[in-house]
Amino acid sequence: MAFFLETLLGGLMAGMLYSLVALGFVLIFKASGVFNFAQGAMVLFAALAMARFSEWIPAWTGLPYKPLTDLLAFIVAALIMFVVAWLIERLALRHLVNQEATTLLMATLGIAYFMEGLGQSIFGDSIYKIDIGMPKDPVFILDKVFPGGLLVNKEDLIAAAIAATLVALLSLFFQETATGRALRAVADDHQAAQSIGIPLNRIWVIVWCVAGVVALVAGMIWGSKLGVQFSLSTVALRALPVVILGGLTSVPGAIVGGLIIGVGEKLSEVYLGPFVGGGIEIWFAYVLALVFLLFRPQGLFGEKIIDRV
Amino acid sequence: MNKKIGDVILDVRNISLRFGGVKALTDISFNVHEHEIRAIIGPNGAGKSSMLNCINGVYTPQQGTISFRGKTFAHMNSREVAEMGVARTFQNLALFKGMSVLDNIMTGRNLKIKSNLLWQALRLGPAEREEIRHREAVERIIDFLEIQAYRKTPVGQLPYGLQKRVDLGRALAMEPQVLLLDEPMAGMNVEEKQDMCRFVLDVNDEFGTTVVLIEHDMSVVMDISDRVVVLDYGKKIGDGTPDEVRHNEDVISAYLGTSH
Amino acid sequence: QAKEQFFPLLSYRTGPYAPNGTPWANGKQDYLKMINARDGGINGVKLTYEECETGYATDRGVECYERLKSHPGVALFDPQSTGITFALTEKAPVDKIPLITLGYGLSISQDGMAFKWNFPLQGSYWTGADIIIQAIAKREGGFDKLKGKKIALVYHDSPFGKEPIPLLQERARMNGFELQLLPVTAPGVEQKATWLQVRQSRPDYVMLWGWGVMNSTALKEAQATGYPRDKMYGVWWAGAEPDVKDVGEGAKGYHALALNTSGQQPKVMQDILKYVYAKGQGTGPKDDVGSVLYTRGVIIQMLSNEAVRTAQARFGKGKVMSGEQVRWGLENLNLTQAKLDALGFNGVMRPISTSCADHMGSTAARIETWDGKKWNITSDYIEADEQIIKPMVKAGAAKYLADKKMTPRTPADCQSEG
Amino acid sequence: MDTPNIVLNVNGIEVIYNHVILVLKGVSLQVPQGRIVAILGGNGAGKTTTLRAISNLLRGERGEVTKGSIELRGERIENLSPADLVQRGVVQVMEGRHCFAHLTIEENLLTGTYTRRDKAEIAANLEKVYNYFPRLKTRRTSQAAYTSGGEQQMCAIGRALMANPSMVLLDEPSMGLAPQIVEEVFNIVKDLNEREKVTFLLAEQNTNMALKYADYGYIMESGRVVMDGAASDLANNEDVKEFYLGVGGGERRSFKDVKSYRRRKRWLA
Amino acid sequence: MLYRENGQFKTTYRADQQIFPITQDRLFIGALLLVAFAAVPWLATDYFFNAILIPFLIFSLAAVGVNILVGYCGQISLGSGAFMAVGAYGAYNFMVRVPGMPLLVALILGGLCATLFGILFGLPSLRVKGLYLAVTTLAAQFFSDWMFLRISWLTNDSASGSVSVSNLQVFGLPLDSSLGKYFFCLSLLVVIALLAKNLVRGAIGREWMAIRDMDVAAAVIGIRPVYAKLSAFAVSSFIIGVAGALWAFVYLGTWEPAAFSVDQSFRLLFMVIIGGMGSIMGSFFGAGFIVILPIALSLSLPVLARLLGVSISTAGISHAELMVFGGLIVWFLIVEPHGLARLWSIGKQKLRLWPFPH
Ligand SMILES: Nc1ncnc2c1ncn2[C@@H]1O[C@H](COP(=O)(O)OP(=O)(O)OP(=O)(O)O)[C@@H](O)[C@H]1O
Ligand SMILES: Nc1ncnc2c1ncn2[C@@H]1O[C@H](COP(=O)(O)OP(=O)(O)OP(=O)(O)O)[C@@H](O)[C@H]1O
Ligand SMILES: [Mg+2]
Ligand SMILES: [Mg+2]
Repeated sequence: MAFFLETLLGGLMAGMLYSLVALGFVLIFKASGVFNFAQGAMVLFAALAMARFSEWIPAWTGLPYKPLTDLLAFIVAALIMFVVAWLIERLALRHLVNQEATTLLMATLGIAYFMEGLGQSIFGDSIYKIDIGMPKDPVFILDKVFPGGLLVNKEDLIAAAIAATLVALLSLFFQETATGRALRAVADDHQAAQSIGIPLNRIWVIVWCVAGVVALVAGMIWGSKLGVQFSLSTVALRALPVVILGGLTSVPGAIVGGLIIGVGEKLSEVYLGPFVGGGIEIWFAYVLALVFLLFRPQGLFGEKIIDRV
Repeated sequence: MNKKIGDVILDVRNISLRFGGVKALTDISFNVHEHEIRAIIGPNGAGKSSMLNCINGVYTPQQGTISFRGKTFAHMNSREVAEMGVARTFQNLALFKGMSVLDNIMTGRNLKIKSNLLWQALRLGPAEREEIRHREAVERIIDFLEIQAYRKTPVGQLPYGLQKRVDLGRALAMEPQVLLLDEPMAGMNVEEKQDMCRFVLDVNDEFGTTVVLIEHDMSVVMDISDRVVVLDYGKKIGDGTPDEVRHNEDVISAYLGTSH
Repeated sequence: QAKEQFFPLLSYRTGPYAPNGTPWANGKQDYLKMINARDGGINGVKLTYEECETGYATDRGVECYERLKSHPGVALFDPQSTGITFALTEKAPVDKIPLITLGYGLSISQDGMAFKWNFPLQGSYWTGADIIIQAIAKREGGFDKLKGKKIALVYHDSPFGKEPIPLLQERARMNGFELQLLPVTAPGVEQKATWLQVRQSRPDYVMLWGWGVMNSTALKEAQATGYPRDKMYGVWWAGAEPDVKDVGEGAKGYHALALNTSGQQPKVMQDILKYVYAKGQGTGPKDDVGSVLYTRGVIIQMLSNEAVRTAQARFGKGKVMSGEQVRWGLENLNLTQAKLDALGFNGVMRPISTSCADHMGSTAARIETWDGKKWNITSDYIEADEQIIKPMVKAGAAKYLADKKMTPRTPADCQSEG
Repeated sequence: MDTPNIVLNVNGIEVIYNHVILVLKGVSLQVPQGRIVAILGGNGAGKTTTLRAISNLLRGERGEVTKGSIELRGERIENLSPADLVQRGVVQVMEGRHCFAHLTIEENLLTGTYTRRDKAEIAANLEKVYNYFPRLKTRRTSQAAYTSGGEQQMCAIGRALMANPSMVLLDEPSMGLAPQIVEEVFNIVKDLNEREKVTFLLAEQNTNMALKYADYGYIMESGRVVMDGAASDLANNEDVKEFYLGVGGGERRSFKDVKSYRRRKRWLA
Repeated sequence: MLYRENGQFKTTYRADQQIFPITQDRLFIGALLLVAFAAVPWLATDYFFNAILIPFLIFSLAAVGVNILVGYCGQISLGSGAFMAVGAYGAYNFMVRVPGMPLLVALILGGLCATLFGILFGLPSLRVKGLYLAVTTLAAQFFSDWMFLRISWLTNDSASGSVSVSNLQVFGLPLDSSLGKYFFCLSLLVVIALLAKNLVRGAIGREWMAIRDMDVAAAVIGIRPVYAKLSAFAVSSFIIGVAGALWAFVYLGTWEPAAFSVDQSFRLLFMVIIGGMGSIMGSFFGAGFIVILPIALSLSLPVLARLLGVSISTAGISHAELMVFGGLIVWFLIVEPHGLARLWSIGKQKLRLWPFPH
């Protein structure tokens, strides 16, 4: 029982971490109809920037106080992500207004390559460390109830709290503000949005900036877990089932999807895995998402896919 | 006029259709005789397109039945309807955007193609002959609609009016017994409407195709249709010959206004 | 034509394994540069090289191989990846170019009678696994103490990670311990479930058979689930700085196999610093010189060079060797301690001597332990158990030959190589 | 015709789609302040293309203006973004409705106020549009994709009006609308034109209506302007009567008798 | 006025329905085939065959398969790597388990295995659409990765999960020279591409495109979405499966599941989108672009750097390669979102108008 609960908890935490990455996908999709495959690369890029500046800033300025230099590094990294967002809009998206979803998807893949190359040539391709003082050692709760207690991870708890906060903020933003409405309009029809005066260019820069910051937060947390290095970009692949299960257009869906996928894949690996040789969690996550989609093709909270004649 | 109006070919009985709280159709009944041109008119959102969608199997009405040549269905599946010989055009153009005019119209003949996948891959003998046979039929339609010049143009690049013609061509390629037309003349000027009317009348005359027509241009409706159904917010408020409808008080107040 | 011996360098400086691939590739390149600068090559034959980026992908590796294999004076290939090794194993015999796979590749290719062109120098996964079990047994106080113990293998879910399994199963049968297999999907960024299982089944030891990000993630998860790091033993591909550096203190006590030492003290490293870095020609950052994987790269290149030197001694000093001749050199390596010292590798590695039948040359490794800041060697050399490995290699090689409908080399073939 | 200020001056523009398809071959037209100008012409004449060129929506269709100039109140606007134009008060109602499918009718209308900040003004505008089109009010909470064709058309027009434009480009506003709504739309146009001095440029197939309400008309054929003149003059032109109004030779001919001999248009000679 | 269709009147529909109705096109293709079959073997070096031409041919074949599904039927798939793997391991099993199994038959059987797998993972497409479907096809990808690692029966109980084939023969001739492999792949490609072209311009091809463009309208004219989608999955995965088997047998020789990883799926999708969705010709362009460009970059960037006198580290060059590759993808999409094939046809259209610009 204790072990089941631990697995469950572990799954929930892992799920929250996925949601953090998934959020970036949802944000851009919801606001521009672009399925941004570069999200993984953005996470990597942002984390690299953060990791390197948190080394460089103390070296350059001699500031001793670590939280302060970390904060500075975060700010610099965020600014860099703004520049990246601006460049992506200027150089790529602007010229691809009103193109089909596949074309845009492809373009984001090109952007992903570019950013992987650029990130590693600016910031280096070794393993770097982000140490924002997240506690690494386990804590045991409820040791009265269960022998040995229940293992939880403080680091995961903090990460989950950050993810939840971000989601809450972004949900609010999308819900009723005029800009949120405009973003959804853009996702539906680029041309019509332009025709009524929504400045696509500016909107896209804003959205990509926000996505950049979300990527930075995700990169910071995942980076402090995994170390900052190329493989960080592959966490995107683990976040994809979360995105579609929750619905491509739903911010809260990213959280719920994350929780379901996290719990589902951990339970399956732990309880089913041993019978089939293990290593099933990744495809199980996708199959789980697929099963949900068979019942709701637009994901749990996604907007209904409209086909009408 | 020496057209022979035949028996009832399509009989719609007590159809009701709701979407959540919206009552798109409420207890609608009407019939269509063979060879006639039957118009459906009514204000925007009256449920005209929904009616066609029900006949077509795109929507499933909550109540009511539809009979086709005496066979009665509660719900029809699109393919069955197509196999029975019902074709239609769409209000919001539903052409296959990535394909050429020729290919679009050729899809209309897909039901009639018999050769299997392997033969099609080899494209030898019978498969090729079959393809050519259908091509000839489609070329006749292209000639008839006077769109020869655009045969190989992707339909997405055609102006709106020509797209409507291709839509009609695709429906005609099915050699339908009943043709459902959803606002075929919207977005056309008088000259083009005349063309379109000519196509519809020719099909009706020469092949005896029954036509169900939705149209907002009253002069067209009054001129070419044999009988008219009038819908208003999901209810039927009139049914009869153009002249009867024109003088129906309900219809005038709900739809025609005073100027007609 | 200039006298140049050419070394194609397959490497990966991009992709998920770049942090590990880069120092390895740097070591090889720096050693070549150093030999050219210090000795003017091998007996006057200049050493040239070209690097080709594989990104750890098999198909790109094959393309690199095809591109570089017909370069004049090509000596040998070091594919730097298990997958590429597999693909090249089919091609090398046709092109008559030897492959060296130091510490990786197919374990059965140790058998030179079956695998004429493959050289898993210094160790294979089977020897590695065996050494770890021995080390654990020693710690427990004898093989009989292993009975009833539980050892988990947390492995990279790929041929690389699966290679040791047959040996471990054999060992488990012999020594009566229980083997738990826990695969981790590549690249290994998510291991929560794996470590929950470890926590549940509480194995006495965990063997870590990972590469790249999988290693550091495993250590962090071990920390997060409270599994004692000093009960963890990693293969030599899980025992370099990138694997532990950013875990830092959290990995304290973790053990791994060591094929070589690390550090800048050995003479060869000093020479590299002096002849290459001091002139600003270093391939990577100076601080990385002497790191574990860097040192391994240097060793690989040194062994390649020595194979050429050995071949030259037989086929003509100062000549450019063909692939076949280098192969002979690889098969007749004899690096005694004295020779290693002379080469500047004192204490770095074990003497090695190969033969026609044995393409590995040395089956010993030590254990190193991470103290939170650096790796320390904490054991003597442990020899893998011939008794177990030999029959397995023989059987495996025989099956391989049978599947391919090939016959083994004859002893005459060993002699007649010219 | 006395010429008040020209707001919009299109000067010999050429438009090419996809780098190869030449569609407009030198189109010039002027729209005076506070007037209603109609562009008439058959299918494929290039009306939509002209409007897209003016509102700078060509790029998304992979078209470009290669020659000529477009001036709004004396300012060249070819390089402005569509949003800039809306800022300057020019709004287009696109052909084919283009409502935002996932947004409700009301949200659709509200997106139209993106450039407006004044809350009271927005509320008033919304009220105004609901007054014009009561049908929209009853369907305000439905997603646009699930409303009927005509409702979507009303929504598209209403959305443009929400921006309080000074000039509206209307592409086939009457398409798919029931007769009394068509009349209503044109009344709205007239009303806005007279009371709020909004300028209109409309491409329209319903020539009858267009000429009745417009001040001036241009007739396009295959990418060129072939005729222009005051609306009343055009309405009396024999060709226009025959081909656009369907009343050639005096009285309206029934659509039933269309198989008669077809006369060639004079300007195609 | 070199390239004109004017004056070439077709007197029969048969003539009009040829694959290449324009004489110049026919000549061009004929010349291309002549070059491929006769001239290239004389000119190409071993490296060219092994590292460029053979991968190009095999990926072209796979891209044709992916294009049928993605480009023609509109079902975006990221599971193509899995279909390749199933083809490869399927053919492998027939090879090693059935004595005397001819290579060609094994390839076809491998393709059929992929077909079954494709249909199975195509079933969700009946309900799930668009990007949702694209992501769920990754299930096929990760499942196959796992399956071939875990189910040792499929790899003939090879301990490590890597398998190999050798002594390949076609009609009794050994398939060991680069030239032989080249001809083998080329012939298979030409035949399959021709069959695929026939399919896509025939009735079933129109059904696929109809489903892609507007599925509700397609249903109304009597096209069964189930049949159209599943047949696209079947045909496409068959072709991809054969390509996968070729990739394993002819190019790699020995392989592990990672040879068909998710990267391969992405690469195939790239090829189709960059080359041109819904164009068989585009598959070739796309394969050329994706196979050849990275190689060309890795060959030319160091030279370029030397010419410019900048010294970039080897790692720097690898990163620059990534950046240039990514940049070029975006640039091509901006120039022509419909892919290289569309660029090609615009080029032809210009040639047709030549010397007039429009
Ligand atoms: N995106 C496009 N790509 C290529 N050609 C196009 C494109 N859009 C329009 N065209 C071509 O431009 C010409 C003019 O089209 P346009 O839509 O401007 O006509 P229109 O006058 O608005 O016609 P309608 O009354 O039918 O709407 C047509 O021949 C059409 O084929
Ligand atoms: N799929 C649907 N979901 C929800 N409501 C729908 C759906 N289809 C139609 N409706 C509603 O049903 C009503 C009737 O629509 P329909 O399209 O049949 O009207 P119509 O008579 O064709 O009008 P128009 O002349 O404007 O085309 C409308 O109010 C519409 O919003
Ligand atoms: Mg309708
Ligand atoms: Mg138009």
